[in-house]
Amino acid sequence: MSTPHSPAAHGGEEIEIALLAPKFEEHAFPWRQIFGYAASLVLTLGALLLVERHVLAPTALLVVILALAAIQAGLQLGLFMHLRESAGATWHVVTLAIGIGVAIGIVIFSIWIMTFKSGVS
Amino acid sequence: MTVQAHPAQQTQMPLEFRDSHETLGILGFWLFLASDVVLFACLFAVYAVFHGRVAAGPTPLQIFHLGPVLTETVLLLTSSFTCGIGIFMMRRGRTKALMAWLALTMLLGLAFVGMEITEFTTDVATFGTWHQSAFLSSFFTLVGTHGGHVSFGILWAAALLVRLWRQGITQATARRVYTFSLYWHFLDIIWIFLFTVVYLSGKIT
Amino acid sequence: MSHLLAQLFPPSVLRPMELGADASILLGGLGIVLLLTRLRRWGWLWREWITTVDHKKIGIMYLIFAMVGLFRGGLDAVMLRTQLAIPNNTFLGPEHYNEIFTTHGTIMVFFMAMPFIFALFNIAVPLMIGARDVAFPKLNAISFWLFAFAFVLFNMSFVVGGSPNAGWTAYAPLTELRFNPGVGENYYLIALQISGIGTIATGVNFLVTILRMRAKGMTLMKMPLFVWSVLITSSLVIFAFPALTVALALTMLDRLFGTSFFTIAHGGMPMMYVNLFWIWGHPEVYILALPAFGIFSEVVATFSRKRLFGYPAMVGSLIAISLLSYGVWVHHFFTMGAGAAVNAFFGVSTMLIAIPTGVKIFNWIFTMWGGRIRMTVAMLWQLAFIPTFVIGGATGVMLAVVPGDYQFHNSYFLVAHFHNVLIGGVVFGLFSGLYYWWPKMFGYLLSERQGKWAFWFFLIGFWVTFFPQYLLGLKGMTRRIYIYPHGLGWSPLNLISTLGAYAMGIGFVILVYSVVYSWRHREPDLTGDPWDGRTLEWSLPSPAPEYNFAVLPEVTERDAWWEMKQEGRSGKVRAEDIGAIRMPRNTPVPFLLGMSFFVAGIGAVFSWWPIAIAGMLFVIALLVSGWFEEHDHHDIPAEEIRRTEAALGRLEG
Amino acid sequence: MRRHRSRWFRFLLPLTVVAAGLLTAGCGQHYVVLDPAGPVARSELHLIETASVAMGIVILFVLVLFAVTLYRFREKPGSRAPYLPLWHSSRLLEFVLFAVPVLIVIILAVPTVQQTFALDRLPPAKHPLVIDVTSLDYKWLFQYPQQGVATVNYIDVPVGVPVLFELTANSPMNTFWVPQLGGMEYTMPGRVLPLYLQAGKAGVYRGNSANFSGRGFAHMVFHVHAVPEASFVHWLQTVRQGSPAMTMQDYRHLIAVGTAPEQSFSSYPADTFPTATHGFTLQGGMYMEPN
Repeated sequence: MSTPHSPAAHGGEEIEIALLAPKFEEHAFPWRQIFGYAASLVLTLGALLLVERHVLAPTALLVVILALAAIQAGLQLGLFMHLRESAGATWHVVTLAIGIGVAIGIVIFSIWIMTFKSGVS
Repeated sequence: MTVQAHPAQQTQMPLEFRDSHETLGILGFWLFLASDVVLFACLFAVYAVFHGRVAAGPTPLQIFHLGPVLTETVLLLTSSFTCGIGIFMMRRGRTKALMAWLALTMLLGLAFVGMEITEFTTDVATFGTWHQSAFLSSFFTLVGTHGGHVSFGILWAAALLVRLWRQGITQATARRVYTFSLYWHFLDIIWIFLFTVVYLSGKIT
Repeated sequence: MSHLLAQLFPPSVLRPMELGADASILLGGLGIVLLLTRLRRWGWLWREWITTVDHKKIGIMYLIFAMVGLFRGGLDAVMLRTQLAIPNNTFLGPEHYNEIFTTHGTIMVFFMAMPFIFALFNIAVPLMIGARDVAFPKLNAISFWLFAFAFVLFNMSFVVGGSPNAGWTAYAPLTELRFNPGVGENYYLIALQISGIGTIATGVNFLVTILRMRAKGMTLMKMPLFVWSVLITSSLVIFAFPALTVALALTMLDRLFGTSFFTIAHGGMPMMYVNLFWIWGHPEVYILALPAFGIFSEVVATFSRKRLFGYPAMVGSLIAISLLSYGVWVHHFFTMGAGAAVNAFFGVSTMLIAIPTGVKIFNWIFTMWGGRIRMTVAMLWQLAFIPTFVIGGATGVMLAVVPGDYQFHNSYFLVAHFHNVLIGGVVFGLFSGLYYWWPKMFGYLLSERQGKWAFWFFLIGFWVTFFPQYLLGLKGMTRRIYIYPHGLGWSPLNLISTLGAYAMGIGFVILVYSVVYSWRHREPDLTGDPWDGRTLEWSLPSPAPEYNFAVLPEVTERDAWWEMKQEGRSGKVRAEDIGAIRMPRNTPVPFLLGMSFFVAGIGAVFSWWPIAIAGMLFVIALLVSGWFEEHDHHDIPAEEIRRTEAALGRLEG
Repeated sequence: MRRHRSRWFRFLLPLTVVAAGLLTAGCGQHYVVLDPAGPVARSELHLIETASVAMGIVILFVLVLFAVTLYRFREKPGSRAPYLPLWHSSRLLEFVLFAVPVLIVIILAVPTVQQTFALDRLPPAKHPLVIDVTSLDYKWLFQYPQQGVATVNYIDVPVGVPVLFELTANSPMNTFWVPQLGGMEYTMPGRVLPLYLQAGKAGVYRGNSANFSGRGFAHMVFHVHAVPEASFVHWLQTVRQGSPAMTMQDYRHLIAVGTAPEQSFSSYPADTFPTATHGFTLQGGMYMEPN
């Protein structure tokens, strides 16, 4: 035994979800990054234009720009943050998904709770 | 310190994933980010509830100027891109290029923070402090928390540059640069939502 | 100068009771210092404890703090009950009473229950999953020292500056500066913030540990149930605590930096604080309860000599409880007028939690069915838990019935309910775990005889204290009142309740006596497996060596150690399997980091900004130095491990 | 064996004594929550009773099962109970034990949802008496916007008439609670929350706050005098003729920290309660002392 045992990480089973199977491939030229950058610029400017031009009713507009933001966030996660990369287990994806769920819940429920629909009529 | 799991993939795996002990740090950092998502969600919830509570202070329409905010957004988006290129270079083992792109990322971050501080000081000079209203309090806190995160990232990047300069790309430094990149892209995502929820929707209606 | 003195020593800290406590702390502290000097133990303290990154030692240190917290929180409870024993009592004035119930609640939740569960996480989890340490040993030590210094900071409040007095929930706008001048509330905000950072780090640490460091063959569905409960609890921690961080931070901004979040002027909205607080607060209940459920699951199987009944259902219900717990927080403020739709939604979601909880209760009972139940102290706490928790849970469902809650909210019915579940669920579980794992921590058993005395005093005292409080709630008595008049029919019940609290106090005293007695009359447990245990920690000697496992175990079955024993295998290892082991090295950084946060905290509490900034600069300096740290581990040579194992009689042949 | 029994007995004795004590202590008539004096409190009590019965059945069932298990399978020499160390699952049993709680939750959830919505509405075709309630440090201010009078720490209400309380605070939060008339609602600065209650029979009902608001919180007590309509009209006249008018100075005096005796005022300044704000949020709060 030349190398000492690391105190950590000696197995456990790794759960693989087919969809989330790790990928590490990289192109010779940073196409992904360039595409991601261009896409986020387009999406940002697009959202800005939509708002400046008031193309939709306020609520619809809000929904659309939120959707654009979500797409952009997905691009960042996928293209820049190498979301699918990991040493086997895909736990960070599961955890992130729960975190996002909790986050959305907090925002939506807080707004709902604080709008006070109460009233003796 | 060699990897036990996935010996088959060992050769294809990027440096930062080769040592299973180092990968614990990557998973840990993802979990921290997931936790930070909830922190920002709470601040967003506060902002969403408070944005109309302007009391006697200014309204969102009065204080938001999309011009400078758009510049900030582009700065941050670009820094996210340069950071991504940095990782790309790291995976190709090019230390100098990595350091250059990382330094560029840091400078763009600095420019972003500088602009934000300028924006804040002008706002305070024109409209008064965050004491004025719940809206101003939540606005400054939400945006400021993000700015604080970015500032911390700049400090982190500086430390990484020193370490890279001394040691080059090793398993340990690669892992650290990689977690830094996760952090930096994450801040970019938060900013996208800040830009949308705070600034853009402030201009709707 | 006189202004400074008035800030440091307002009248509230100069009351005889406070001065008496100060004197005893001073004397006690002096005694400890003298003792350590006399025994020349300072170096030992520094090397073996303060700079340690060993999860087993960190667990023991958490435990010590938890016990001190239990003592102070319990003393507070006894004083509160003394004041309420008779109508129109003048033992405590209103300010004093308010401060004491605030510290009672805060300490019991943050500085007793939390460190207690973290103690058991640290002591048991790595051993149970067959790991040599947690994923991030240094971070683990940092979490501990942040907690420890936050503990000291919070407990300083009654010595200098004044105690917080707005209840452990610290609802705005009562915490607003205009209604709550002085620094007392700052202690609450800042101490909880500091320990909260450590708590999130602990959550991340144990999640990674459990997800990535299990022994070979230990799939998720072969993990001991306590490990499952820690996994779920840690995920609750990382998603719930940020809400508390935000609630506390915004209140702090309101008080110290003039923002208008929860103020009643300038468009502030106090209810948003309540909302954020309970977004954290309800999952927090399960952060405390789920580990206790995990302990019970281990204890009940061990002392029934039987496999746990319905393992998959137990795991499923843990997950269900944790997910549901994010969606029920409004039941803490049904009466804030959020509307019928909101209330109905959250009322029903709350009731749903009863389903997985009921599943767990039945599974524990059926684990005992067909077993051979041994009445050890650890098992007694488990047995007391079932009826107690069922009743507490049932009153919880009654509180979830929204129109019923309109009548019960903030009454003594509620007080009785949450003590019923928090003591009956959490504290009983922690005591059970304490007795169960004590031999693993220290290598000897606690006195069973005295443990039973403590148990009966505590249990009977518990019911005598809290059953009358349900009735008091129905009689319209509301929580946090320091005085009540004659003629409302509250007096006899209050008196009985107070007597019960004294009995619980006696139970605690017996427990402490028993710990001291058991230590002085200790007989080393050489087997390492005094309970005929089922999980991997019992395959090790007690206490386990620094590296835990000389050779990492391989797991094939759920109750891994039980299976090994069934197959006639021992915990012994072959000398030739032993290799060098890399272990993390001791470091003073966590301690110094805690101290820097403490300095920054003091600065923030008193708004002495230069000190606060200096403290934060130290924090940053220590963090940055950590980024350059490279030699954070040391290698134990195989020969040394062979010697250690041979001395423990654990080498085969 | 004998020693064993005496030990159990030692613990049973104090338990019995305590239980007896509780029963005698419980014989008073002061269970205000269980003694409703109006339709709102009564409907809430009905639900409490339903929940109590359902929960009582659950508790009883679990306790019996628990006791039997414990008695039968405790370790003792010569135990004849079966020992099944590997028995760890039973589909049927687990399904039943899952289904039963589900059923109970459904049984409770349906009336809960119905009642929650029902309590949010006034009974139709009745004109409510409106009382504006402001909690102050540490006293209650009541204003009758339709009648123009105001009181401190007590109110008179006519029997059989629904009362719409509009609740707010000019201090930290409290809750407005008259257990015999119905459940509580928060009083919050910067918001007005509605609460509908009704007295069904004449009497004096104690009301208090359930949310801690500082050093004088224990003294946040008031009384509701439910009287026949004729007496109510008479009382109004007495207050209008015999009591002083509230001035702004009186109001400032009231919002200052301290307790106060019961008082009556024949009129009050208009801007002391946010009228016409019912049901929506007040911008910026209404706390006096502008700064």
